[in-house]
Amino acid sequence: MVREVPLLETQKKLGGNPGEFAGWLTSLDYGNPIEEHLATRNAVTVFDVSHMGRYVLKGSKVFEFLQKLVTKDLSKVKENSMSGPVLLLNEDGGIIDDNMLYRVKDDLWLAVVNAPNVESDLEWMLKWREKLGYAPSDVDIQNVTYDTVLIAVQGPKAPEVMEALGIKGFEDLKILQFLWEPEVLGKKATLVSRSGWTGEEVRSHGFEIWTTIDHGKEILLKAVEAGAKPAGLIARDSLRLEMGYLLVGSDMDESTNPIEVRYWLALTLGKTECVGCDKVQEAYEKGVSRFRVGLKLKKGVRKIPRHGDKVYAGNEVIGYVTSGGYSPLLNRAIALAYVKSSHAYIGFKVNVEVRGKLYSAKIQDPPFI
Amino acid sequence: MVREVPLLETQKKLGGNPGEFAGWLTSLDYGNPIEEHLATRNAVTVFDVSHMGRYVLKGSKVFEFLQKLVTKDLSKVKENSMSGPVLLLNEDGGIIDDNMLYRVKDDLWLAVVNAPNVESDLEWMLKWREKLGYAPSDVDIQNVTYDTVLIAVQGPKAPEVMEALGIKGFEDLKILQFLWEPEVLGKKATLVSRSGWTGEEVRSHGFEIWTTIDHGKEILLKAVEAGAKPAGLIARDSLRLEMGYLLVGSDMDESTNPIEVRYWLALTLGKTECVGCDKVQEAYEKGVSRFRVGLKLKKGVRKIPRHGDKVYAGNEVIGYVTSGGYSPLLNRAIALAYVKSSHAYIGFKVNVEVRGKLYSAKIQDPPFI
Amino acid sequence: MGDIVVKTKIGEYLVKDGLYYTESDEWVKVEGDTITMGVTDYAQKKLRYIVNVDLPEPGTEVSAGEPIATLESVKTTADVYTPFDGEVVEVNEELIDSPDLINKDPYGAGWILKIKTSNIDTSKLLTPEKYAEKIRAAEEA
Amino acid sequence: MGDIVVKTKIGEYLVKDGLYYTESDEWVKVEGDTITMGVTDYAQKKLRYIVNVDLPEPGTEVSAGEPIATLESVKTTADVYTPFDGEVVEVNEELIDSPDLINKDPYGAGWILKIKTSNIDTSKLLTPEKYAEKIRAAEEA
Repeated sequence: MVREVPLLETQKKLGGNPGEFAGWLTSLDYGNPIEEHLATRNAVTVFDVSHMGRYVLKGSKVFEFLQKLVTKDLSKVKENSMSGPVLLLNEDGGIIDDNMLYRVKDDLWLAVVNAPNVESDLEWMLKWREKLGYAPSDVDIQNVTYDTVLIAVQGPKAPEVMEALGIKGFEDLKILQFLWEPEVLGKKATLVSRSGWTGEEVRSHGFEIWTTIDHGKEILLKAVEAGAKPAGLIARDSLRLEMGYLLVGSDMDESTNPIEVRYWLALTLGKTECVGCDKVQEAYEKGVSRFRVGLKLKKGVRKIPRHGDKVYAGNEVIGYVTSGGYSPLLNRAIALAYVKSSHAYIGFKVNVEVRGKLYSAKIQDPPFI
Repeated sequence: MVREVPLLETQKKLGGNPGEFAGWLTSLDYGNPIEEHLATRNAVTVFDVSHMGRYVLKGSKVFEFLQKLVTKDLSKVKENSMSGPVLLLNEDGGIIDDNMLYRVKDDLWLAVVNAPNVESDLEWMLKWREKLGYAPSDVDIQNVTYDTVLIAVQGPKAPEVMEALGIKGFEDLKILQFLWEPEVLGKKATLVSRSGWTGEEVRSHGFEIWTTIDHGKEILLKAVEAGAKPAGLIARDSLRLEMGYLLVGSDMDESTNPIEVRYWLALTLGKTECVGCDKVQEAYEKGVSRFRVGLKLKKGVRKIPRHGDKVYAGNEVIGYVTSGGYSPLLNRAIALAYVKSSHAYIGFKVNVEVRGKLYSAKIQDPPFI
Repeated sequence: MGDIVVKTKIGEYLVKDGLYYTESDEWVKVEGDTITMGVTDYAQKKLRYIVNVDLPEPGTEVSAGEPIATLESVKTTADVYTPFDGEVVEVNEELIDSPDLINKDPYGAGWILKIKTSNIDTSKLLTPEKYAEKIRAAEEA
Repeated sequence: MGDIVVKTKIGEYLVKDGLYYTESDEWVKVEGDTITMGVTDYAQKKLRYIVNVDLPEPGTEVSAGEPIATLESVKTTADVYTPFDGEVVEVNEELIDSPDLINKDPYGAGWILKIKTSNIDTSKLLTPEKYAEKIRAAEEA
């Protein structure tokens, strides 16, 4: 079952080439994903990322409930701020998904979840709501994915587009802060945040707008009119890869724990009250047998390591690739991989086998750029 | 037996406070090592580093001989260039010393060795000359440590001092290149190189001058007259620590192998012809149970972890400190440590126990700055 | 006949007249005992942007069904197969620096290589009409 | 008597008149039932530049021979020991921001703390002359 993103027709009008991703039909590129990548780094692009799941959580016990579900201490998340990535774990500490939480008020939080997990994360949350004994009225969870859209404006020139969209106060947003119910093109949107997943939220400027479908259509068209190059999911993938951001399903799943993944950003050390948190602490103290690392191939090498490709130290297989791609900024292939802890030679060279041939690669702690 | 460095009296005239280091009496500071550190980062300092050992190697087989002794492929070292750090290993792959080699010509190389090993490295080289069957005439090794001096001018304003010393052509030196027998203050020196051990050789500018004792005295005085702040070994130690440079005896010794140390800079991967090189390759393929990492304490924390202090993940001891110090640039304590490979949480937090108390520290791959 | 444009729900794919096609989405142009090969518009659109092309050395002997070149795209890696035995006589060197010529002009500047062969058997290949049908079938699956 | 300057091969060390000294290189100034303590010029020169001082809370009960403060220098870490039982009545808060006052003025602005004590026994302490001798002996070893 493939579902079309609500703005697919608008994307096509803008030159989008649709393709399937995680059960959605959406634009994977707009002709040249490398140019879309570079425009994000050097100018400004706009992405329709409505394939991501969106929930609204309301009720007097929402904060307490979420605090019991995710790996980060949410008491440190201020109002009108996002949590940064947080993990949902199974009871063995395996990774179910990484979510982004938005604290509007104590009793009103929003969540963005990964596309493949739109339904399963919700089920999981509902399961835990019951297990933990919360009344649905105290923790009300609505999946608004199919009725809303999420538009990302990314790149150093993003402020010009935000200006053109008539958004007031976006300049004051620090990373992960958001404006609640601001006007965009004269109409109320749900929120505008300083965020993204391209690295531009950290490197320069990246904003995301969460709103209704019709409003989103206007915004997407206006953003392009104001100079943003439309960009698709392939560019989004190469951008996140340059930053070393992890893709659930590819780089991590229920068989990996957050310590192996080195997903420090999503962990509050010592937090024990969430599902699986005890297993994180256990792994942290016990140590792990493998680590996620980055692989940077030699300049000009465009042989792309793909999921499952082997990593070698001399004759020894020391790990395997989980995702790879071409970095336009570095003009070479880069990849994320798991290697044995005993061989996590950050800064040193290993080989990666791509379609039967060995290529020299440097182990690096991402970001790559 | 403590030996005075040849320029000790000159150092004292410049305000030097002598102390012992590795069997030498030399200036450990000139009143305030923190200021000396900062002057190296922000302006220019001059160090008398004559406590380092210096050898001259002559003869038709010198290149071949050295190639069999050290961990880096010397065929890649060009004339008038230094090798960067290279390791002398025992037959088990344990670290005896790190040296710096200078290629003047195929049959004329110089070496700088660490102060504690001035005599022992020489003995080791002579032992191997015999074992490998080289005639002394083909590989002549002279220890010139006691008849020469080494003066290091370090910092972003080092070029001004080099100018004042009347050195021609220093501007064109790239990192690790040297001028052979250039004129300094109108007299011939042995060499002037773009190098140092403070990080300034990489960060901005650092030069070293190898010459005779009397000439060195003039140079030291003139450098100070030209604006260089005299600096001692304590500042030198905090500078190298900020860069994560390793101190033999403290951070590595014959019980450590280069893979554990992560001394990538000193290794040519796959080189097998040197003493101990096979063990390096073996360790590389087999993996290691511990890694050297950096520890960065919280801002403002000045409790200095010292050699032997324990590192913890939760309740688990995961390693120990090999050297620590105060980083004036970061305003906090930093340290080098070994931790179990399974716990080499680069980017994440651990605790370090300093005199019975735990301090939070982030594991980092140096340099710290 | 003329070129065929296969229109599907998610895109349009050009199938050029005067060429033969393979099940593995190559196009083949026959001139005497030499074939010129490339990948189809459909193939390049499925692969998406191509960042690298590995070409064989001219002179290489190749056997029918064997992979003879590799295309590395932002999305995946794909082999190019020869339909006939023969010898590679020329490769498109332009692709080394500009692999995206395959995206820009799959039937023209994006040609991949030429093979000299003694056993051309076009009955093993697809006509434009058959190939267009194949695309339609694949897209509707 | 006056101050003593101990000159050795590698440095000069001031031993101030009117103070008592300890084997562990503290100086002690006695005023009634209160002692003021610091470390000697010799100690600070051996420690070299001091980057951190850990002080006890005023009110802390201390026992003779116990470490009561810690000096962190660029070279090493050293404890300060009290020669007598008593109670810490005052600490030099200036040292928190400027630990190097100990280097700049060990007998003055670099004082460390004051202890109120009921059992002052100066016979357990060294006179300036004895302390100067101790330094000489140590330096010539």
